[in-house]
Amino acid sequence: MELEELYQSIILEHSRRPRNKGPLEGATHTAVGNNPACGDEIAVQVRLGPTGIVEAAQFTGQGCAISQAAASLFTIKLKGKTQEEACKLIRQFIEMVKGLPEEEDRSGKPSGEMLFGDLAAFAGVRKFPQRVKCATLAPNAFYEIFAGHRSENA
Amino acid sequence: MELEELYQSIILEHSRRPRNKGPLEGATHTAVGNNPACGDEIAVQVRLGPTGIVEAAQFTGQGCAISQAAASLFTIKLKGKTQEEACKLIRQFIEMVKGLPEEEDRSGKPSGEMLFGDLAAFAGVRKFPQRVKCATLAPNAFYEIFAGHRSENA
Amino acid sequence: MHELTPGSPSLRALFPALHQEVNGHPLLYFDNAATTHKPTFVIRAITDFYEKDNSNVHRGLHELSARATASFEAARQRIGSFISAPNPDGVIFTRGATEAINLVASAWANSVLQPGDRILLTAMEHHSNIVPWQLLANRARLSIAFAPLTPEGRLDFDELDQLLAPPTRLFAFTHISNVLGTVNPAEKICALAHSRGIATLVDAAQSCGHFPLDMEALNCDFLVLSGHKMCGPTGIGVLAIHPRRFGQISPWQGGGEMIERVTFEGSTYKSLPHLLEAGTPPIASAIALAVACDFLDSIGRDAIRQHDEKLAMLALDLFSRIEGMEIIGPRNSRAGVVSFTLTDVHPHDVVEVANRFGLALRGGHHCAQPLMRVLAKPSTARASFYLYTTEDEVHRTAEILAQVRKFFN
Amino acid sequence: MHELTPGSPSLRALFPALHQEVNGHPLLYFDNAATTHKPTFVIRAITDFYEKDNSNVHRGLHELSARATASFEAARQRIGSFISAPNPDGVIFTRGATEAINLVASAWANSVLQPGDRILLTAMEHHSNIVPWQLLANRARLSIAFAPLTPEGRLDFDELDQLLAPPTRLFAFTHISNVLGTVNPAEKICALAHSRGIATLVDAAQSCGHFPLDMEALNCDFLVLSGHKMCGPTGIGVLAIHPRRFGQISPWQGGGEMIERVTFEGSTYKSLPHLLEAGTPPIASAIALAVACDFLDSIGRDAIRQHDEKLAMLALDLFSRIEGMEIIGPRNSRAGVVSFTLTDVHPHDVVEVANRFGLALRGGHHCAQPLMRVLAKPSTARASFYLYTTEDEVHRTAEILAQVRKFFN
Ligand SMILES: Cc1ncc(COP(=O)(O)O)c(C=O)c1O
Ligand SMILES: Cc1ncc(COP(=O)(O)O)c(C=O)c1O
Repeated sequence: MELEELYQSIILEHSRRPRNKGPLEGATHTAVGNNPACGDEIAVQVRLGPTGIVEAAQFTGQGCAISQAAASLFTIKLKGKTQEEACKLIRQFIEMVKGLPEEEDRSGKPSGEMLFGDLAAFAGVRKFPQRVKCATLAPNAFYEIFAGHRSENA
Repeated sequence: MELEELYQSIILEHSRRPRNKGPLEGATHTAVGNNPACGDEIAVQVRLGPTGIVEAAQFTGQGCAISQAAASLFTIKLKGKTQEEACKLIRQFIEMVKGLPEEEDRSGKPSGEMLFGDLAAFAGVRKFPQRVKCATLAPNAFYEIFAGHRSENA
Repeated sequence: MHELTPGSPSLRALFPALHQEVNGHPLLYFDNAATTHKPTFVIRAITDFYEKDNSNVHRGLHELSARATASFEAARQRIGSFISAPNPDGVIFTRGATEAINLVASAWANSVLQPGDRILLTAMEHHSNIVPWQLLANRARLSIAFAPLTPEGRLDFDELDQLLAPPTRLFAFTHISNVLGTVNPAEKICALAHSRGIATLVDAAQSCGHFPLDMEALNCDFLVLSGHKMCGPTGIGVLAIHPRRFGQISPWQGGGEMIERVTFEGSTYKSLPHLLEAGTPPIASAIALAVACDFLDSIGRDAIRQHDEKLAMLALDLFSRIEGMEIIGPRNSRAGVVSFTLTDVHPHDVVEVANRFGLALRGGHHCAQPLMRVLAKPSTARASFYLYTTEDEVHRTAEILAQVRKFFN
Repeated sequence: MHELTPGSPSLRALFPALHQEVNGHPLLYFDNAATTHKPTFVIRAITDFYEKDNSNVHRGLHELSARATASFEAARQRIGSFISAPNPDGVIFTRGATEAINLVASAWANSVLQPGDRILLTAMEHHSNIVPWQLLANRARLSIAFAPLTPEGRLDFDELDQLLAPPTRLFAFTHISNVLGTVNPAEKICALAHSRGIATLVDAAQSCGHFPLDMEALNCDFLVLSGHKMCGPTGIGVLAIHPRRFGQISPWQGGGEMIERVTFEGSTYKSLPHLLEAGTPPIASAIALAVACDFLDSIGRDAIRQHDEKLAMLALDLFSRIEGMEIIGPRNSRAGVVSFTLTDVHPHDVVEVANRFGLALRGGHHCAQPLMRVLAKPSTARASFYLYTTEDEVHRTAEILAQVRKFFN
């Protein structure tokens, strides 16, 4: 297990300079993610347009490199998505970082959109089970907004 | 450690045919001894004469050979004693079965009156620490009567 | 381990404590209802933990802590599967069966039962399944009733039927009596109670190491195990909670591990199982208990049960030939616990003399004083068997008891 | 064992868990405030018990039970002498420090404190010394206050002086902070509280394995130890009660061992220590904890204390040369616990990267969230030392932290 598997350069980069950090003007929804193990807390906010499209997403709060980078990347990825698309993306992401349900395929290959996007950088998290909570802190909070309830606690 | 050290013939004899067992006519004092470890309970009774001399002592209740024999022998030994003499005898007995306080002398020799009397049969109890409570069940109850309070719990 | 059969020399070889002399005789350990011996695997699991993975759980990201946490949580899963717990989140590690029952009294019954409600126990309960309820009943103004027994020492089902009715809200009963050897039909009882809306607690302290246990089938609300009576270490036990009660559990002990967020003003709590596991748990013992489960399953709990019963029937037969012997409890379909008295010999003296021959019996009230009063005996002697007990040992025990008889004649 | 000095190779040789590689590097175990490793003597004491004396305590007359009971009660005496407890009857075995504090809350404070009374804690307490009091305060309508800290992280004695006054009835405080490394002057504090009729509980979880402890001199009402933090097993701790409180203790958990007489109608109880030890205790762990006491005394607790402090001062010096390093807590006369943060690197990431180099640190709130809020940090990283830690290990740790710094730059 090499450190670079976990701390991919894109993760380090986003954790150093998180995008869309700070309160969101005209936010329509807010949710909070809380990791009791370390006391970290992230608040996420979105502004939904009249047709239900995500117009903007931002976050506030402290956390480790993994949770900050995930929050930062998701604020970018979610923009322009419908709520249904957003939910699907988050579910795929959570499946990826927790490892695929099929025991056979543990190759670590992400699926669908994430195969090619920046979010693929989080594929290494599955080898660090104690960090799954970090990677899913912000995504789970976003999911709560879009699905109207908390997603399965990662 | 041989069984005969604990179960001296006089002890076995008294446990088979306990003396002075049954309620005491005209008893002036009663006390109860209770061994929570085994649930045994012995009630002792005495009749004190006008000058404070023990006129009679009896006991009721079930228990093991050791506790029955001790109760039986004490009902005999206490008769005719002043309360002070009774207390002293009981204290000596308890010291004997618990072992002498002086670490040097563990020869097992009882002292004073008991050196020669039937109570010397209980000297072997000190080698069976779990049975000290049995040997002292009735004596402690008698002590409670004569000293007006419970003796140090053996 | 698959070819190991109960009572076989190869199985006995796995228990170091069995192979010793007491007062110049080979140890005959017949006090298994008090605690069982431990196989090398279980002892080794403790040593391994302290020599390799030793670390605190849940709080750390470093390697040792990750390993300790993974083993500890795997132990919870393993014990859940051992008893077919409907949800491993309801598997709580406690100090033993006693603490598990106290936990239910404090964290469930105390807030769920209302003044006037009745707790039903039986006349054959261990003090650990009586005193917690008496303490609670005093605090919370509840009443307690005791289901009576038949002369043979089984539950009286006619009476029980009457008592499983308002105001009874909880029936807490032992699966196997540690004095009588009676096996209560727990599944049938729980079904009856459940159909009447009465919660059930099954004290499986005496059955957990001897019987197959299936909490799904039992369908009880609370199931209580004692680790040290099932080849596990002392200081570990289990409370299994049925998911239908998860929402009714209040915080119990406060401290690290069980909180979500603590402020000067107040705190919020984690969900089960962590809610009920404040502070550093007995990590090594929990892990070793899971190994005990593996061991027992490798022998087969049905095989253990049959072995126990066979030995009990042999003991009943051999013991009853001794003059003045009175055997207590049912004559058949019973567990490997045989209590008895010898006329004119107090149980303490039976045990003392037996010990001189290397035989470890227990004498006393067996933490069941109310039952003793029903039996009208201050105490009994007791021989209890386990998977390593042999028929030959039962024969030798009967011979020793005959000698005890002679000694006091 | 007399020539063993802290940090020496011969002492380290006694701790099997130290001698392993993690991620290809020799393990650097710096998480001793969470739990310490165990010397061979302690592990062997557990094995010995299960291989030889294994039996239940207090209830049996047979040889094994007599041996187990004698060892268990000797362990109580030994631990009493280790802390100079005024009376060994006040030495109660618990699961750990957390349970010991909960016990005091339930079996003493719950019946002795009155609505409106105040419990005083400090802003540097572990959750285990906060949450039990919050749960009690809610139930019993008590208030809680937190004694504040100076900027350096010590108790503010002017404020403390004000708070040690009505309606405060109990002051429960930690001897050593598990985050700041602050050593509170427990003897002085207890004397002050005592002079004002305020009871004291000293949470010695962090000091029991590191410092000489003398309960007679401390003159506290309750003293709490954590076995696994003093070379002992997990699942064992101690509550020591001052004899002046014996008469104020109510029954706590109910069950076997703690009763005198049980009837269908009610029960009477034994006196201390048995009153508070219902059920089968963690027998092997208690016996092994006494062996840990022997071991620590053979090294000398003064020597351990000096060793800890020397390492802490070395760490303060070396760590503070790292860019962006902020060290938390007092600069001098402190315990071997050093918490710190690195600018722009989250403690989780510090610990993760350190672990890749075999270094076991802890990162998080250390079960002290209220203190974290006072420090205005969501979490810190923490290095904590013990008698087997060497100066060389502290040097290597500083080098690794410098590499962590580099990794995130
Ligand atoms: C029926 C029964 N319940 C409860 C207990 C208490 O178990 P533990 O020793 O684990 O507290 C025992 C054993 O003593 C028992 O036999
Ligand atoms: C100051 C302090 N108090 C209490 C505890 C809890 O101790 P235990 O793990 O024995 O319950 C700890 C350790 O986590 C501690 O550091």
